[in-house]
Amino acid sequence: MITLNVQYFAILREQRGVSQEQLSTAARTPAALYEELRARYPFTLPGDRVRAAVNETFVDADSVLNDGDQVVFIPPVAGG
Amino acid sequence: MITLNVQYFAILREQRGVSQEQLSTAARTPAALYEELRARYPFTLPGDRVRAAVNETFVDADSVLNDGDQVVFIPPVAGG
Amino acid sequence: MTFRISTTPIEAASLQRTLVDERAGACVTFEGWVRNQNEGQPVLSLEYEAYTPLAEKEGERILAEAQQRFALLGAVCVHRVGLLQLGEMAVWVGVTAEHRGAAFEACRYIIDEAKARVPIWKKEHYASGATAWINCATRGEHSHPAAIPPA
Amino acid sequence: MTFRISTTPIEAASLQRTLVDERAGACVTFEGWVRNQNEGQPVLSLEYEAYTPLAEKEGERILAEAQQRFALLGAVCVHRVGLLQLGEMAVWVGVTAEHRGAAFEACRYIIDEAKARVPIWKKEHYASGATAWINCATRGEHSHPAAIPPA
Repeated sequence: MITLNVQYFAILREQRGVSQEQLSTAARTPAALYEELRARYPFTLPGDRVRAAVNETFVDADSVLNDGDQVVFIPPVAGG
Repeated sequence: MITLNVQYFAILREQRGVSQEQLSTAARTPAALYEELRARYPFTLPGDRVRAAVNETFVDADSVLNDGDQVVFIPPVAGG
Repeated sequence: MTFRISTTPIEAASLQRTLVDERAGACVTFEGWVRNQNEGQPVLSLEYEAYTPLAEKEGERILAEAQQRFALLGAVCVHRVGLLQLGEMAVWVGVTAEHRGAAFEACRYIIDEAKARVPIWKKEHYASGATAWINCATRGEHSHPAAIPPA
Repeated sequence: MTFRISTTPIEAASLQRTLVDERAGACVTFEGWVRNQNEGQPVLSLEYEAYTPLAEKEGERILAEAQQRFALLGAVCVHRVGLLQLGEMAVWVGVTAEHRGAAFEACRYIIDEAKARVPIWKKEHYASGATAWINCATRGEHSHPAAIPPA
């Protein structure tokens, strides 16, 4: 198990009910982690519509997560 | 002969030395008038690089001039 | 070249002054304003939220790309976050260049890319009381924009 | 929709305020600034001259064309005349629209057409003391821009 810091924004923050949390997980990729969270919380966005960022950098959904990483899932953006 | 009011701008004003004048001419079109003026004053622009306006409206170079018309020759423009 | 997220109203005039450059013949600006409807639904206000550190990083990357692609002299983009009322400025982009072609193209590039890539989200508050996170509708919800009925 | 020739400095902020419209989601502006060189020659100042009644008529025609071609809400263009120093604003164009595509395209259309059609002329004063009416060079003179040696 690794420990991660997860931050939530926008629709994910509202659906999760908190803006960040620390959690222990067996997931080793952002894709696996998102599916784990989706099984637990009422997230409506499927995994393929969410990008992942680790330690303030965009990463592939199947990149490797390390203990202590800060993970953010990015819903479809809508600036402007 | 007809009597016209001619206004000069920019390079034509400088080459003519006045910004407007009243003149009597046998010319019946802006094209003919410009050639007449070009023979008299040191205009460097050939007739095909000058547009004509009569009474504050663009006109064809061979439109008909009438007594009392206000004529302006428009050198190549360069706003902006 | 600055891309910034702002929690306070955008001061367009002072941003534009930072672009003053005697080599510049053209300055093109884009302002995004909160408008009173979206796809036919009356809008009362907007809420913008950003993942600020990554938004500013991705925004700076967009400005650097614009500088490589176009003959720019300067470029600034500021995006507002928080609750905005009708008519308020959500985003300001300003670009200077020797010639207008580069200024127009770069300004357009920056706002297009910013809208597509920068982690900023927009929630519309409708006159009906409903709200919706734009672009986040999913199958089974109301069609685009996703309408979440009032609580 | 206003096109105006101005003998005094252009007040961009107050012009832009006239474009405020709750239906507008986008405002694109173009400013033309006096820059310090043209085609390699150092420029000290510019002189603009207009045939004002026809310039304003032709300018209004351009704005009307833009309104027909693009989904605009508002458009304003003001062109300065007289002697302008480095950095001064020669022209301001502002366009509002619901969406940014129309605002960008219309703003570009207006400045492109204004430069091509509106009876306004520009004389550059160079650091060398020479001056030139832009676009008015003729065979036998210096190549573009036409350089008239100092008196």
